[in-house]
Amino acid sequence: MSAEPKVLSAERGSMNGGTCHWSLKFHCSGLSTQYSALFVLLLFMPLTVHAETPLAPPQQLQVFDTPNDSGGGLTIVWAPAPHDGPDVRYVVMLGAAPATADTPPTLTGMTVVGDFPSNSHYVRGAKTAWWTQSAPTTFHQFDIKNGKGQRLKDGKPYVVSVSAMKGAESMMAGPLPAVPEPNWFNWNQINNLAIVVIFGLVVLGSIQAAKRREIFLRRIPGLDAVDEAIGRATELGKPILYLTGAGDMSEPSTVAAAVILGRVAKRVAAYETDLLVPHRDPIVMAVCQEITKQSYLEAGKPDVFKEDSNFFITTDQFSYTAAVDGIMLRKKPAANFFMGSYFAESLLLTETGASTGAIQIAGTDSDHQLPFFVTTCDYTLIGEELYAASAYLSREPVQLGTLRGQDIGKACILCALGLGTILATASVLFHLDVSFVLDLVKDLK
Amino acid sequence: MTLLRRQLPLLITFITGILFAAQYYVPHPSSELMLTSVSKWLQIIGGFALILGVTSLFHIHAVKIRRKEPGWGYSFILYISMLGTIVIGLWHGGKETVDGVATAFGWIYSYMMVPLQGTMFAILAFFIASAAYRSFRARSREAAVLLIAAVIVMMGRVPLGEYLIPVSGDISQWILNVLNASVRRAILIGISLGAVALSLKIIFGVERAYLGGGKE
Amino acid sequence: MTFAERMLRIDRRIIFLVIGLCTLIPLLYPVGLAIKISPEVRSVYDYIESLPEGSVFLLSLDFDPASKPELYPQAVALLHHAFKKNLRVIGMTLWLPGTGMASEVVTRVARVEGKVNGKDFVFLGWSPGGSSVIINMGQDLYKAFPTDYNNQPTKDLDVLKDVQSLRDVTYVISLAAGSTGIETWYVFGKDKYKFELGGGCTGVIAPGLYPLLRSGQINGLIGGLRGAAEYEVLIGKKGRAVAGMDAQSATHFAIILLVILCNTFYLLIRTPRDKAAPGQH
Amino acid sequence: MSFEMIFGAWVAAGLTLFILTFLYQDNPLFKLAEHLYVGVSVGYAIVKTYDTVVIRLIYEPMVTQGDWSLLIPLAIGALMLTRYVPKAAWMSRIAFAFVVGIGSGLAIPRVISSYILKQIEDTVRPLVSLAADGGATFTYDLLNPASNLNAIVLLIGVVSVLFYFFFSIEHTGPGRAVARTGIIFLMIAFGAAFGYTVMARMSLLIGRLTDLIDYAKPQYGWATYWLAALTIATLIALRWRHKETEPPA
Repeated sequence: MSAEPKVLSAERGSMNGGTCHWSLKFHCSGLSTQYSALFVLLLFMPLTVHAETPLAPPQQLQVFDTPNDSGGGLTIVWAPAPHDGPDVRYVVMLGAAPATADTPPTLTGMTVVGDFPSNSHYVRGAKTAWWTQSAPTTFHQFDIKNGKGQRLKDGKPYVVSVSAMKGAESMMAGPLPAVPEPNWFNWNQINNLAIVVIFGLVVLGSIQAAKRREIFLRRIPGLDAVDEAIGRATELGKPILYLTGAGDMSEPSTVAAAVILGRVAKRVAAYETDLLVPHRDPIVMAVCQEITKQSYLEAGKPDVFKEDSNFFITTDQFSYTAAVDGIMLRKKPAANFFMGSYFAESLLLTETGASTGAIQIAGTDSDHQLPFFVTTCDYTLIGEELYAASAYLSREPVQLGTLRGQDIGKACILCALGLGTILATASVLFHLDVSFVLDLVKDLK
Repeated sequence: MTLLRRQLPLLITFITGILFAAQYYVPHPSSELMLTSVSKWLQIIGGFALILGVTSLFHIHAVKIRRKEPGWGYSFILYISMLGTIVIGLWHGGKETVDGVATAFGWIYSYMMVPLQGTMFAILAFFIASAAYRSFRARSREAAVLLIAAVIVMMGRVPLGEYLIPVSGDISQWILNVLNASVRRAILIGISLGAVALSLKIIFGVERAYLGGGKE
Repeated sequence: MTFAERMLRIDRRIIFLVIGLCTLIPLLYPVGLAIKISPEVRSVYDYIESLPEGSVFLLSLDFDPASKPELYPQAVALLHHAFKKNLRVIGMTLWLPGTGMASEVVTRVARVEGKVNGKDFVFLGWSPGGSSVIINMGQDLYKAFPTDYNNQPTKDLDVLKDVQSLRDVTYVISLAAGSTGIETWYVFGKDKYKFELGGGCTGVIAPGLYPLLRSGQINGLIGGLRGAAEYEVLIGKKGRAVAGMDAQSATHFAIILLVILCNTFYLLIRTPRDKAAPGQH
Repeated sequence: MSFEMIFGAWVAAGLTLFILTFLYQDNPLFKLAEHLYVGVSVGYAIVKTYDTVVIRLIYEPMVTQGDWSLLIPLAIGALMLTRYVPKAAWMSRIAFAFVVGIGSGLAIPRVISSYILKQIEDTVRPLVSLAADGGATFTYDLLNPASNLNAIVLLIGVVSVLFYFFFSIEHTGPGRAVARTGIIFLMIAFGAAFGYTVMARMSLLIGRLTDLIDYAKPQYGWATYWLAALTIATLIALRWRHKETEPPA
């Protein structure tokens, strides 16, 4: 664990040498909302121990810095009690710790930060994984967080108390001190990191394997059509339009679109067809200029390369669309490629393209725009197929191996889905706790 | 020197990639601070990149005007509207309203940008209809399924449809909430594997096409 | 070329014309098709109905001109209702680009209902800070908005008499086109200052807000143009949204009709060769 | 009504109609509106970039708060401009490397969190529910997305579509059946999303048309009518001239 929680258990004795177990009886009913003032008042009232009531102070109370957080949080856990039920409430109070360690903490100046029925707020209900839980799952857990008028300062000591209340009766444990602190690692997300590492190794491993032997690749119709489209443009002596989408260079789909542009440009160069690549993002434009230049070089046609084939229009969504539609209507490209991420402009582009009779090939990971591409383009690369496209076009071992790695990843996810469903069903049928497995595939923060 | 040219960009990608992947796992405020400041950095770099873009735009249209290509007059209009907006915008310090009163820059926004944008967007209403007419044909089983689902959901969304076929509202809710959700989920999982694999390859320098270097 | 073939290759401009007319005609001459009122819209209406005269009603118009088609009619309907019930109306916005439009709608509806600025209603305008504006208003409304949109000091306004902070507001409705809106008002406002909260939103973000409705975090939700139309029906003032719903019905059915027609023509000309041809995928 | 509002209404109505002529065919009015739009939007972007980047992100923090760490992005940004100097052009790659590296790094854990783990978490559900008496029961209410029947449908959908995306195995035998199911699911989802979007798109058109109807009112000087007449006349004139100049086929 990143930071050993500073635990001071009520069982092990608190600062003033003993736990304060107070049982209080009060006869005024209208006060229930004004806890803080009330408790100050109660300090001066005679305390009587109530023996016959089953109400007991919270046991095994622990207060510590909330682990795996960015600071400003305290976590309180305590054992469940036999009296837990809808009519018993737990009240959590927070206050600043006394200036010197010798002074016993008092209830003066403490405020109520939590008030809830005693059959709620359990460790198992808190959104943490089993490997970061600091108490058994049946224990109560309450987190004091920043926000809602509450400001906990990191590094500053606080005291926290928890009382069980039933009607007018109250039993308190604490106050116990603790210091909120920020942590350097979120252990709840270790499963995420593990997936990154394992998947990374799988991908690198399958790339190595692909360098040694051939890997089968199923047919992707849209990609077979790329050559056909370029060929037709050459025959008709018309240009080819290639769009890289709305994303910037930090989006993987844009990178994929740029990589595919490289493959397409290489073939276009071989045929000496005109290429038009209007852009919305200047950085993507600059990168694509480099890529196109390189492709023409590799195709042995550096002399036909035009710097202007990649050009910038505007960053604005719809004026870009208007301009590209204008290009489609005036230059009548024979083939339109739409790769990368798209928003509402997708249909405005593809419908105009369809009206000019161009062959249209789309590839996007914007799932919300897929319906429009599928209905208006001749071929559509759906989702992950966009990422498969560069492998398909290049047949390089590195790309093929990556695809293989992705397939292995999908197989693992399918297994996780199957196994998870079986376990979840079993847990209902046989009343089992399967969180030790299911937590592994949970997105915990 | 060539080593520097080739390896330095790859090294930078590696370091920044690892650093910002690791940032996710660190809840400490300083990691949050790193993220916010680097997002500001990226905005600044994007600002410089805009110079590249505008230069390209200027160049393309300057060529058109110089060569008196067909439609060069429009390039002229583009220049004037761009320069006009810049001058007026800078004059008002980039503010659309000052003390609740719209500036000339605000006027350009409300009476030019907004209607132009809104109308381009609204053209979708026409295109969605013509796209439906062209492609919703029962050419195959898949196409038939697509068309039926679309018609049911369309029925379920308007009063007249609910009036004619009362159950269409419920069916379209079910299709959207269950069937559509499952497909979206599967697509998202597939995409993310592709995106993560690509990002990993970039960080480890296996994929370097984006540098335009090819197999240099 | 047979008739069916010709119809399949129909000039798409004819389709455009059909869609254009199907939208324009109902807007000019609304029919007012019966609209089923959904419970989430009714609960907003019922809550406003139940408010006593002079209660403080805050309408936050958190959208920009891009979402005007859907949210503007909602604002009009809600304002009509609130003014009819003689509530004290406070208008404001958390979205800077929407300020002018928000001010326009509040003053326009108020004029129609014969209400006086400063006495029956006020438009506070926009203040920077997003969610922190709500927190500031919860502490002291006059610190968050020292003056209203017309630069009148808010302290002197009749409409804000006895209103110190959000705690004195009875009902808040946020008309939201995005994430700064209903959720923000819930998290930073309702949770703490204990007013009742309702919402209105664009059709696109509505599905994401239903969880809030189910858990009671908002007491009602007006979704998209459809929601606005339902509200217009409830207050008995059929306006743009109802006309818009007629247009919606007309265009939807025009499209469905077109699809049916094109399939009929398609089946007519389909030859065995075509049958064997695979679909797109 | 103020002059700028009336003038604004005329400009807005005119530009709206000019863009709509695009539905008829490409014509000078659309070209005019298109180029005006591109020009204004680039100008707007430049002004906004100046305001946010130059003033708020660079000038204010550096000069008033002395935050000199901003020299780093300034330098990286400047590297991008080396593209204009052929000898130093390679240095612009450093800037690309920086941007792409950050993007890739940021993407990996976040994508896994929200698109893989979160999606698996939501798909893994028990296929039976806990009954009131503590036993197991099967809920089959289709309208409740959380019912057991829907959990099964959801699982079938996710598995079959995910299977469709396998690239390195041939879709034959039982695999073919699964992939076909996946395609059917895909098509239903696409159809539904298409149908769902129709409403939102129609609202946009309704919004534009209500604006045009507003501008047709006398207080705006019947702007829409005059401009619509002008637009149609121009289109007819253009058509006529086009016929004149075009040689007979």
